[in-house]
Amino acid sequence: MTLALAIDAGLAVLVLAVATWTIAVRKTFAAVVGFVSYGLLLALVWVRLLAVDVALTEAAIGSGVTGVLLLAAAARLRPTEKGAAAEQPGAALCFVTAILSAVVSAGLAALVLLPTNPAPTLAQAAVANLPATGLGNSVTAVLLAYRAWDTLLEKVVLVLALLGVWSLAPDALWGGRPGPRYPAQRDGALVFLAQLLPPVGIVVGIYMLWVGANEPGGAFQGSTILAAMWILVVMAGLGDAPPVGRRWLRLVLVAGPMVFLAVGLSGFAIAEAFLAYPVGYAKPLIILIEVPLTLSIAATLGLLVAGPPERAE
Amino acid sequence: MSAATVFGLCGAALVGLGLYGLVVHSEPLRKILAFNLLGGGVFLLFGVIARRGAAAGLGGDPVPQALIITGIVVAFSATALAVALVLRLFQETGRATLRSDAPVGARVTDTDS
Amino acid sequence: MPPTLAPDGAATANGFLLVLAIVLPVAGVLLSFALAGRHAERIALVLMPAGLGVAVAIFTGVWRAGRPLLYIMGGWDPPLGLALRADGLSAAMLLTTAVVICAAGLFARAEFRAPRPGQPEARAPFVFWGFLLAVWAALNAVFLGNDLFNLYVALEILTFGAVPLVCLDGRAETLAAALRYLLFALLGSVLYLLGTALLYGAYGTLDIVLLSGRVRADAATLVAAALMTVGLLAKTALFPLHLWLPPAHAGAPAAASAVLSALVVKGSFFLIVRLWFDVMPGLLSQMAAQVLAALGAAAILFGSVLALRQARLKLLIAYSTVAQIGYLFLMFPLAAGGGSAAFGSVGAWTGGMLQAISHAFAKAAMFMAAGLITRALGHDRIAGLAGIGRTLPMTVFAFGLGGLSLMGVPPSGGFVAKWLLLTAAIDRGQWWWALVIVAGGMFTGGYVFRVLAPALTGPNDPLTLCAPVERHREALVLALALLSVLLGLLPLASFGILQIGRLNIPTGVLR
Amino acid sequence: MSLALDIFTVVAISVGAFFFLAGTVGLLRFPDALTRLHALTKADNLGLGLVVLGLLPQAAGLPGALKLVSIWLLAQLAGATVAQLIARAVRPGGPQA
Repeated sequence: MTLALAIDAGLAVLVLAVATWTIAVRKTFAAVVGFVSYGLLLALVWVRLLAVDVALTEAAIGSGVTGVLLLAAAARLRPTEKGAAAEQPGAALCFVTAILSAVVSAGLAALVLLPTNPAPTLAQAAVANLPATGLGNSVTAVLLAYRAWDTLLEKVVLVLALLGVWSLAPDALWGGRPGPRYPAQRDGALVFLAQLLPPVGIVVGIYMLWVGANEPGGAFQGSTILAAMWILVVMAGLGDAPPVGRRWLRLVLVAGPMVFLAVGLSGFAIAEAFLAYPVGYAKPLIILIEVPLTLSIAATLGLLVAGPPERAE
Repeated sequence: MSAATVFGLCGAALVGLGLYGLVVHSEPLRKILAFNLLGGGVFLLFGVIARRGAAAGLGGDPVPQALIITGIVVAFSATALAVALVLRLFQETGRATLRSDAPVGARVTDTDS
Repeated sequence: MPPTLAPDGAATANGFLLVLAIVLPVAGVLLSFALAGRHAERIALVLMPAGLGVAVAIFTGVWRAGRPLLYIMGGWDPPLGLALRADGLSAAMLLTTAVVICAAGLFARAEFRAPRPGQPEARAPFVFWGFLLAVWAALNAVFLGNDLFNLYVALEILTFGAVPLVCLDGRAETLAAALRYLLFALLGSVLYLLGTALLYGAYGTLDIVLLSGRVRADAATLVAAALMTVGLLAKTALFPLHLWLPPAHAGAPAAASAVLSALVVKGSFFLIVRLWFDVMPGLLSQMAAQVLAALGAAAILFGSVLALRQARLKLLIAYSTVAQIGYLFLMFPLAAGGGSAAFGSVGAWTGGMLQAISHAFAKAAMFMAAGLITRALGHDRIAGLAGIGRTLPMTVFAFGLGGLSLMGVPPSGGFVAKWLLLTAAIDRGQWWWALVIVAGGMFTGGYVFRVLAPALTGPNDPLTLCAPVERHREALVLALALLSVLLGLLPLASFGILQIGRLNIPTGVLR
Repeated sequence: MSLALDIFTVVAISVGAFFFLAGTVGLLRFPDALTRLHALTKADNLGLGLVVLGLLPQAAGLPGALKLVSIWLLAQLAGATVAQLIARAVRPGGPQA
């Protein structure tokens, strides 16, 4: 038991060290690298906290896709680094902020050390209602049954973020292709990887989605892997991002939320409420929602990384 | 002391670190990084609460775990939008800072966070 | 399933209206995204009357029943599931939002016309209509949400809808303003989320009705409340967290500025009110309330002085928003803690909310008027406004009416709001807030006069305009300004609807 | 039998961990990027390989074992590709192959 605690403490110290380095290091690019390792370490912490679903999400989205996005941005912003480094904040501001941040941390730490006993939980309620959802993974049940409304709204957040990113395009380039065009390399190692990995990745992504009903995994984690495969293909120059005006692309992007909304509305007619599933049909309906959702999320994540349209079609 | 407490303290410290970075850094990309770091700390604190709610044969309360997953996705969306704004600003002005390009009369002071 | 039904009672029969209020604009966003820009405007124009109808139906439903509407999502009762709940305050805010959004939409048609069939999709109209609907959906979700985490998601939709509206024209200044706005908003949401997590850790639920019955004055609750309040203040742009607001609101297109200034900042303010008066009634200490009000007073003075010094009309109006937000926070020390001073607290609370509503109409009218003036003159320099009053009398009249409401001149909604706050301040013996209200009114008069004085003087010959100004757009602006005045003519008792469904309210009657 | 397998697991994972340690020391101590890369890829290959090998007896049935092996293969593939890319990027001629 104490050995496990020592490992946990070591992990916590490592997380803090990497985080401090990320904040303190001078070069932006180095800070982003620090952040990616911070995310991977956090994923380990989630495993230690027995939250494997969260660990998968953290590794895939919190560290993985966010990392790609930030690395690409840091690389493009390199020319500004010198000028920005000259704008050091004043010592007084640093000092006051440090004190305030320390107070917040200390307050939160005190709350951590003074836990409420017994800790309130909805675990029993979540488990007791699992049979009605036909699912085995209670986290998936929270996401797609008990609190499906949250998840539906969060899909809207993703669509809006993409619309927001696109809206930054200059007028003349509207309808063009997002992001830079990566040159096709004929025999690079990346090309090799981009040819070999996607079939495997697609299988793994679909597996993640499927297994999410009963075990850790689900639509998000699966779709992140699909998105990663797509990003890999684009970066190797084997494919190109589609123009943002394409009808089929728009349909792919909203298919998931649309089906989700439609199933939710059908609850008025075939079940007792909005977003309710009729008895016995919960699991098939949840899978009906999750399949297009995975596709839509994958496309949205990939395009969010690609950025606004930058090239005429 | 349990694992949950250790990671709870870690989360508390991460929140402070993230807040510090968010206010002190002047480069927007560094602010975005700090925001993500801060978010990680917040999620961790929430995760500790989930862990402490372990019951009914589960290793943790699934409700906060689901909320954290939603939160991670929302944070990613925010990061994507913010990064796109920074890059666009860089394309327009050749700079990626917020200091000197406020409109006339907006009176930006030193503390732009 | 655990016996967890909200104490208001079971879901109400017309509760499905609450779902429609959010789902209609959400469906609009998704549809216009899928069907491409040509249809975006048409979809919005169809949804506007439908959404207004739903808002009216909810308002009359709450009014008639005299109790809140409740809807349980998916049949899963809180705390495991989520509920939507419309009390009197939500109903009033829903209606205000619907009216302002519809006016902004009709106003914006001239600038964001859909491309003709055969032409390619254009960026600005596609984006504008999408985000207008998104902001509407988000505001409705904020007003109806009954779960603190669900409200977090709603707040994020609000932010993601509002930020791109700021930089719709793609200029460097507006991009910087949008980025600054986004960074403030993100800091705000992460603090809010942290508070939410702590509350869940303490009570095992995030349902507002359930929380209000369980909440205790312990360390975790107070820290959570403080973090959430600071986060929401950053989004509401209360002094000294207002730095992002003026460039953002002044840089957006007129219709978007109107929505941002009139409604979007009220979304986060609404949640502060929910937090302190519904989630944790009685926990707001006089000290904390005095601090909030002091920040409000500072905002009134600081915003007004800066508004007086602006050279550009839209920035002046934006700084006026900073000042008017300050008034909203004067209600906290005056309305906190019911008990013996029940009347004062109900009066101050009503005054604060009425200020939010009347400012919404007045400020929307003023930003749209500024948009018309800018379009007519090709600029918005205050020094160059001479003669505009003769050329666009209806617009300038509407601007003036909005200004009167902000000043608190009777009869106007702003007057009733400020009068209620003023009498509550005197009732409570907190005369210093009365001084702030009076001084703020004089400052407001100063900056409104700074615009009207040049506008109403000048040459007799009509100005040559850069672009014609459509009569119906002028009429829209005037209608909004008149609404903010008409609020002041309603009998005081009709504001009793704001009290319906308040949790743990003092039983006071509005005189 | 199960004791022997457990001992095998402990030994294999310990040796794997040692390789990781050696690789990390190399990463920190070696003079330039190419030699560091060398140290790191060796650690990846052998270290992870041994850890997976050690875990195989503990796997839950054939599917579990297959998953473990595919993790090793995928990590190999990714490690080899990234090492190639980094090596090209630091070569004096620049990133172009």
